[in-house]
Amino acid sequence: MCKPVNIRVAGFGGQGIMMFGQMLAYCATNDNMFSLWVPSYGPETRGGTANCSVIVSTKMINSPVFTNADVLVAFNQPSLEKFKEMIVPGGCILYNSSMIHDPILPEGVRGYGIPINDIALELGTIQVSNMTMLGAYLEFSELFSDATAEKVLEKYLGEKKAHLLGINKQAILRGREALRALKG
Amino acid sequence: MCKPVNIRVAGFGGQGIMMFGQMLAYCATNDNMFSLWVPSYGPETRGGTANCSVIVSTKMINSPVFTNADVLVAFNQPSLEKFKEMIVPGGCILYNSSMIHDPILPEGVRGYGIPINDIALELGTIQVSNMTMLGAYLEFSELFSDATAEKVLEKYLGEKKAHLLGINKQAILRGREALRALKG
Amino acid sequence: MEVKYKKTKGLTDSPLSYCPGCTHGIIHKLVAEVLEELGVLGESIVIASVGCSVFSYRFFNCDAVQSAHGRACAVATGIKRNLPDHVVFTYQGDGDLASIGIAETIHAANRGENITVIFVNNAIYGMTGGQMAPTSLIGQKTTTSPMGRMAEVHGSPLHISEIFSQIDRVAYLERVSVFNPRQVRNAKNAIRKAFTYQVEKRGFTMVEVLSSCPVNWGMTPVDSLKWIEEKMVPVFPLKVFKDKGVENNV
Amino acid sequence: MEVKYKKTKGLTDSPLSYCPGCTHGIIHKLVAEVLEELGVLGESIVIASVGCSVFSYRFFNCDAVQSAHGRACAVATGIKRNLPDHVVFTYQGDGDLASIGIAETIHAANRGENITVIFVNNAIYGMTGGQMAPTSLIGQKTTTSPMGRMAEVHGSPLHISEIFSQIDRVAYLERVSVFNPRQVRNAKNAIRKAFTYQVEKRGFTMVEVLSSCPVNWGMTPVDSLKWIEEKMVPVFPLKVFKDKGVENNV
Amino acid sequence: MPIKGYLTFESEKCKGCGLCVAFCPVKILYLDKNTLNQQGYPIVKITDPDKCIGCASCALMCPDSIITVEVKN
Amino acid sequence: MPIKGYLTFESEKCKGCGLCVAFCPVKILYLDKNTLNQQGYPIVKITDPDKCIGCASCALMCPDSIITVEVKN
Amino acid sequence: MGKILMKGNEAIARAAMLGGLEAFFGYPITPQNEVPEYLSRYLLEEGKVFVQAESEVAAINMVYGAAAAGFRTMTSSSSPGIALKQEGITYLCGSELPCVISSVMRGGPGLGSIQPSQSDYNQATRGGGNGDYHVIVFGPETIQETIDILKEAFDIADYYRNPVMVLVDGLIGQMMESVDLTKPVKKRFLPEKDYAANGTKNHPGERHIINSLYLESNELEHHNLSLKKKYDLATANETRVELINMNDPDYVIVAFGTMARVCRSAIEKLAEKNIRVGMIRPISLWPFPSSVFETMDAPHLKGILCVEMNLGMMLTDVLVANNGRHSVGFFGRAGGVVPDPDEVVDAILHFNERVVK
Amino acid sequence: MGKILMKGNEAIARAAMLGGLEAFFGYPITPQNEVPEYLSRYLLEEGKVFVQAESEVAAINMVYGAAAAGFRTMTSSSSPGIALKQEGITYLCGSELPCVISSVMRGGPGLGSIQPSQSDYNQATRGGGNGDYHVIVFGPETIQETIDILKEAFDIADYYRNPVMVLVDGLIGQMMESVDLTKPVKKRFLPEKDYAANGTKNHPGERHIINSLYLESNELEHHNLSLKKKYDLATANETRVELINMNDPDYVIVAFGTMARVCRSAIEKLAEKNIRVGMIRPISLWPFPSSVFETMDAPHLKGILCVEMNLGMMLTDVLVANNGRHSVGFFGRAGGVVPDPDEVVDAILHFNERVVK
Ligand SMILES: Cc1ncc(C[n+]2csc(CCOP(=O)(O)OP(=O)(O)O)c2C)c(N)n1
Ligand SMILES: Cc1ncc(C[n+]2csc(CCOP(=O)(O)OP(=O)(O)O)c2C)c(N)n1
Ligand code: SF4
Ligand code: SF4
Ligand code: SF4
Ligand code: SF4
Ligand code: SF4
Ligand code: SF4
Ligand SMILES: [Mg+2]
Ligand SMILES: [Mg+2]
Repeated sequence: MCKPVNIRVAGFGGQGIMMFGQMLAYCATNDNMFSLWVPSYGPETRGGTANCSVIVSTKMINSPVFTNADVLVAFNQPSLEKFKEMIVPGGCILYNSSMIHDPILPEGVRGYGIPINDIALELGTIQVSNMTMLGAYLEFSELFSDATAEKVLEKYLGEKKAHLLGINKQAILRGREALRALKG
Repeated sequence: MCKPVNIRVAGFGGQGIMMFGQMLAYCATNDNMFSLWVPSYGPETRGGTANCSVIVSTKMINSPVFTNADVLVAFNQPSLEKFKEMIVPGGCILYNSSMIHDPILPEGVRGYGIPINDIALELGTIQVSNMTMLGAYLEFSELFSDATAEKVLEKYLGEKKAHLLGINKQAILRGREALRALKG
Repeated sequence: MEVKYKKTKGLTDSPLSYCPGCTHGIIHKLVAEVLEELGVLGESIVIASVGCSVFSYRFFNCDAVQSAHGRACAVATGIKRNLPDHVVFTYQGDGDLASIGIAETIHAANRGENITVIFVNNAIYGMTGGQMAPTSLIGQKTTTSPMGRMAEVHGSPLHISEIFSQIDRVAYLERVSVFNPRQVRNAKNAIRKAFTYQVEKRGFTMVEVLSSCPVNWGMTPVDSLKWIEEKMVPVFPLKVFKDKGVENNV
Repeated sequence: MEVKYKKTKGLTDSPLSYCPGCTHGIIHKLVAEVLEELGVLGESIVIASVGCSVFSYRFFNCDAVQSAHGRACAVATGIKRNLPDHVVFTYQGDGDLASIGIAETIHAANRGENITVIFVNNAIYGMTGGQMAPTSLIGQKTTTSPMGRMAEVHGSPLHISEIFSQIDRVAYLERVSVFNPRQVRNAKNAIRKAFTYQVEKRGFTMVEVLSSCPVNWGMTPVDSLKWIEEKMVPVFPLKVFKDKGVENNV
Repeated sequence: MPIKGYLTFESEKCKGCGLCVAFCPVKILYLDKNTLNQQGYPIVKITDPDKCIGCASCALMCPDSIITVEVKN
Repeated sequence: MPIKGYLTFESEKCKGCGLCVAFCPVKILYLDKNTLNQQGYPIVKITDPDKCIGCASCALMCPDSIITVEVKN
Repeated sequence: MGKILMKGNEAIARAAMLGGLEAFFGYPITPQNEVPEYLSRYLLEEGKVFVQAESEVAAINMVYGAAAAGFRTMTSSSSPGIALKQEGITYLCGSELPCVISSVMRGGPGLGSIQPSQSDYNQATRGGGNGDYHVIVFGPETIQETIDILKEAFDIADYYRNPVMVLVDGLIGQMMESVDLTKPVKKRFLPEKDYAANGTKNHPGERHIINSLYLESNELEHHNLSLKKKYDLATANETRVELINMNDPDYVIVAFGTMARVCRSAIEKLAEKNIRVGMIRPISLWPFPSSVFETMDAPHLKGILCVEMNLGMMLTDVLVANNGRHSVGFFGRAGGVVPDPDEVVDAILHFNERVVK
Repeated sequence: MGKILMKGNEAIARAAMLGGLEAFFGYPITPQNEVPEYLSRYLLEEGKVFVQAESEVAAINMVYGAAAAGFRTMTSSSSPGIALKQEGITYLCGSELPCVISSVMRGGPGLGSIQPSQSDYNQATRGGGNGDYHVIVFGPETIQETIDILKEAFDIADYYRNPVMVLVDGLIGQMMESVDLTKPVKKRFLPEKDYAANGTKNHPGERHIINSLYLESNELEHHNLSLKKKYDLATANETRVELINMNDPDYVIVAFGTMARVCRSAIEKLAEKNIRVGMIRPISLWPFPSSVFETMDAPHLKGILCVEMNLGMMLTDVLVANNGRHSVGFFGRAGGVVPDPDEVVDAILHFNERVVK
């Protein structure tokens, strides 16, 4: 990786957007890479939308802001609409195909729809839809190993939520699988 | 008068120092001269001393502060001691000889002692000692006419204190007389 | 068919910015309904304080002034002294009124400013993400009392209405809540009385409303109402603290 | 021969800056005597507020911190939280405490800061030349209420002790005066109790002392004392508002 | 004849908080988790419109004023 | 034998306020308008020292703590 | 009408009334107490609004309310009191509300003293509120000029919908001088206050909202840029300066307020020594009269001496305005000391020792 | 120890604890809430003092008390909250009390927004308190640098007996970055706090008085001059600046904090276009690193571009430091907008349009 990767993540509040982004940043830190996570914050999150951005890089990160993202991870329709234009040509959009149907994507941008709600519900709880998406992203980007993701996840959940580790790991797995299937 | 006259007035709180100074400034305004009155203010007046300065001039007054006064009007001993050194050579000190006995004055400075407490008490109230001193000052300086002083005094006292006009006028007169006697 | 209930004209079309089930919304509409019913919307000015209700300048269908955090009653004073025949009211949270703004509120009350204060006590700083408020309950976990509020460390919940009951020139003062339909109706009556007294120029009026913050309390909206009833009301009893109209006809 | 009365070691040699006959001086020496008698001068810190008593940092024979106008109780909180075994007290006028500093004082009380507040209520802003205070009496002429205080324009005198009586974590609260020798002795007892409670870590203690301002009231010192007795006491009744030592042994 | 109520919801503004549901005395309201509005909230629906007694408790408790209640005798 | 009081004044600090004078039960204190101290205040004096009962009311009321009272039985 | 003798603070109060003051809110603080004291009598007498607020914070927020409702309003205070008003001032600017603030400076920092000072120059011209805003600040040198500016201040405030501050030191507040209250001042066309929150019955169909909150950065930036336009306009139109003795000077003094008066005396004394000293006297401190430094024609100028009753605050503005053209020196006294003309004379005579690196 | 991912605000809190924080007082305000939230848990856990104050005014005065008693103390806030602290800050300076203030800037004026901004540069470096005083202000660009400075800040505050402010924008407060908490920082010799008001039993025979009141002007001036000496010392010793790419640059950018990071990216992009752009990155904002402008060796310099997330505040310091030597331009975005590197690139490409008059 010679250039920092700029990732935008967006969805409804409650879909685990922030956790998704932070997980990526933690993975980078764990692998001794540089990373930077920037949330959108404040009352607008009360309005029901949430978004954050992540930069992952092998060298010092300079500008913490970017106009053009390499990847958009869209958890719902309004987010897709709001951010899809910022993706660079050759970039990519991962979207929640449980909520976004037949999206119109910008020229030159690949799209992968993962039915994360459905997969999560299959696993037993909608709560893990974000980790399903994470799995898909990890598969797509090939940035971090499963070992890294699992280690970080364990830390993230902490003792209190240790019992959720299994289902979250499963979700990551299922996300990977789904993406792999799409990539073909 | 080609140069502004700088006058410093000082004494105990309660001796009517501020009124003395303001009367001079009012007289100047009345006579279409320029004047400027500067009080010392604030808690130090609580300590028991009061002082103010007055500048009277036929032209616009520039600096409102002066280091060297032409005249010091000292109502008590501490004031005399505190301010006598600021009097220019050739300047003059009017002092309350009811409270200041045999003062040592700076070289080249004339002194006139007027027993204003005694005169005021003779008139019936210590309250008019300041106007006694004013009379002396008016006689000394020849700045303002009796008519001016009386007109200003009348305004100053206002309706509420109109009954005090007579005794205050008398005090001014007696002060003039006392100074005249000294000048001899 | 007869309309039994519909959205009041006292509110604008702007969707409320509150979280799902937050009772700020209920209190908003009660105030708005009262203003509509009294026919005073055209002469009303709301002072929107800083808190989740900061956007109330968008919601109440009347003129509005957004004020600095805690200073709503000072702003109201500035307006009302100049427009004595207008209806001037503040809408303030417990952080705004009971913490940073207690001085301005007490002194407006003490001067007898003829204004109405709607005091929304949800025992927390909602807007900023759930910090402890002066009115937080003992044991209540907040982001700045992570082990729960402890009397010895953080002090006890501040009883605003009890304190204001000691101020001579308060004309009307009641603590109400909105945790069920009956309480909502009571609350509306109190709010109506407060505004009526203002119109009658009787002096300072305040209605303290125990309100919910499902998000920062970490409860469902429905459980939040239960929490008000079961936990808050025992600490903050609902009652009329002052009613000059009853005491003596000032 | 036996010394029946002499100046306390709790005061320094610095002459008091108060006007002749101002009872700030009496209150100073009562506090100083109590500190001396309790043997706590070495561990005491006075917070000198802004008012005529600003120079009290020169007068009390202990460490001293001069604080911003109205903020003495916040400053005291900052000190006491770090030095919980020291004796920390504020000395504040009615402008300082009841007007600009009411928020800081209420919240220190509500947090139960284990400090003592000596509240000198002379119904006027002495230091700045006699403006109306929140505690000025109805009809009282001041430089900013030249026609006398009017309830409808200026509000009513603010009853600080009554208000603070509504705060849970206040451990001791009494209003006293110093208008004759008997009252002076009462006042000293109250002050002693307040400091004793602080030493015993019982919580927030406050003594409101009705005091004179001969200069700005425009009266002789002796008439001023009469005015306290005849005009102020009826409005500000002398009594114990709160005593946790009696209520329950906290 | 008992009073009969008719409800209209401005569903796009519904936040799915469930207060109306909780306070309906005849328990005929529910949140449809399968129908999210544009804001992403499940919207409120009515199981048995005939049972509505038009008491307006639901509307009274709705923080977002999205329920209109009409009644017929 | 009645208690007898002896007073000392730190007169330079006296402000002539008269509170001691007003509260002496036997009325033996007065302000001497003819003796001003350095601050310009009339200082307090005692007319009839023998009558002092050493009650210390004067000292108690003196805001400037300038009176010392000693007593002998 | 003839001249009358008036105390500076009372003149501020009276002039504000002549300028149309409708509502005053203040809290006592020396050395400006005569302002509220005067108004508590005379403003009330005219049936207008006077409220002694519980604090400076409350006072500025009452001003905010009165201005929001469309009234001409003012507060007055001194150094630490102005510090407490900073939040309120930035709110007024952010919500584009007009008002007048009278600031009578004393010594600092902290409680400092109550003696006259100019050490609140930064406080007045740079503020301590948050965000990109400016207060229009005037620093008159006489009571007469204070009056003239105050009479105009409400118009200026209304014109720009922005606070206007009149900044004097305690000496101007406390002293008495002969003044003419009737001197005419510039009038300007002022639009209706069509923003005032005074009830929709006064403007049916349109709600008036006073607000400084713009959560979207783009909206806030738009607001900031529109404020900036206003500030640029004020810079173009409201900059005031007096040039004294600027005909081929050896030195130029820059001073305002009381300090400028003292410098006038010094300049006279220096003239006696055949040293030609001119003076740039900023009357508006914000906007600062930078352009006169550019256009200054002074071929024999040896340097510019900035003289202040502080340790060097306006100096920054002088350095920016001078932009390296001439050598700049500084002389100041602090703590409430008003320098004597002789000290200024001395500073010019030893200009080289005064040059700021 | 390895790096950990940390949110800026939490890093501020943790670093303060590592720097010896003993007592924190604050009031909630976005975007710095994680600072008190973190401390309310971890500071209390260590048996130290955390008090959520009733307001920013109360918080800064609690800090005053804690500092007066000799403890290491801090408060944290954001824009309007800092405005409210101005009186307290000037008191701290006047009484020579050390403390640390963390200021996490949002958009203004007034309530403004909660988006990141640098429009409190004036508020921080010029203050809004009264009197001649200075706060030592640092403006770090990364969370790591924020940590390093905070760890040292209490020492610096103690050394100068003066408040030290760490000024970041909301972005630094809200974002997460990998950091190393264990990086060593400079240690300095610190004398005993022999001024602390902690009871005469701790210093028999000598009363300790904390005070900023000096009624006599001469005494106050003496105090002012001794403060000035201290400030001159801080200017000599605490000025910090990073020079980037300053080898014969075509342009020099001056930027601090987040803005400097954005400019680093812009400089890389400009290098691709063969435009050599250097950067002066002030780390201490007061004292401002003026001297590097004097000693700058840039024979081909076409101009200096000051870039800020405001409408031009540090610009004043740049102009003073530049003193007319080079042409100075400005580029800024307001309202909480963080400019993109491309915008800075563009500003350099069109430098001429950016030159300030
Ligand atoms: C001077 C200032 N301090 C702090 C804040 C941050 N702030 C915004 S809202 C708020 C408190 C909100 O709590 P509350 O008043 O109880 O209202 P709620 O949101 O709970 O309805 C605070 C502290 C601010 N905007 N301004
Ligand atoms: C922030 C601030 N506001 C105002 C003042 C001016 N000021 C000094 S003392 C005082 C009030 C004094 O009144 P009070 O507290 O009743 O004390 P007293 O002098 O009557 O004993 C005021 C308003 C100040 N120093 N600081
Ligand atoms: S944060 Fe709490 S108070 Fe604020 S809108 Fe949400 S639920 Fe209501
Ligand atoms: S002004 Fe009043 S309160 Fe102050 S010292 Fe004098 S008499 Fe006492
Ligand atoms: S009107 Fe009453 S019965 Fe009908 S749905 Fe609403 S709450 Fe239920
Ligand atoms: S109360 Fe209102 S917002 Fe809540 S679920 Fe019912 S209809 Fe929707
Ligand atoms: S001790 Fe008692 S009797 Fe003697 S002078 Fe004093 S007051 Fe009078
Ligand atoms: S009470 Fe004290 S100060 Fe007053 S007159 Fe008597 S001795 Fe003097
Ligand atoms: Mg709340
Ligand atoms: Mg008082």
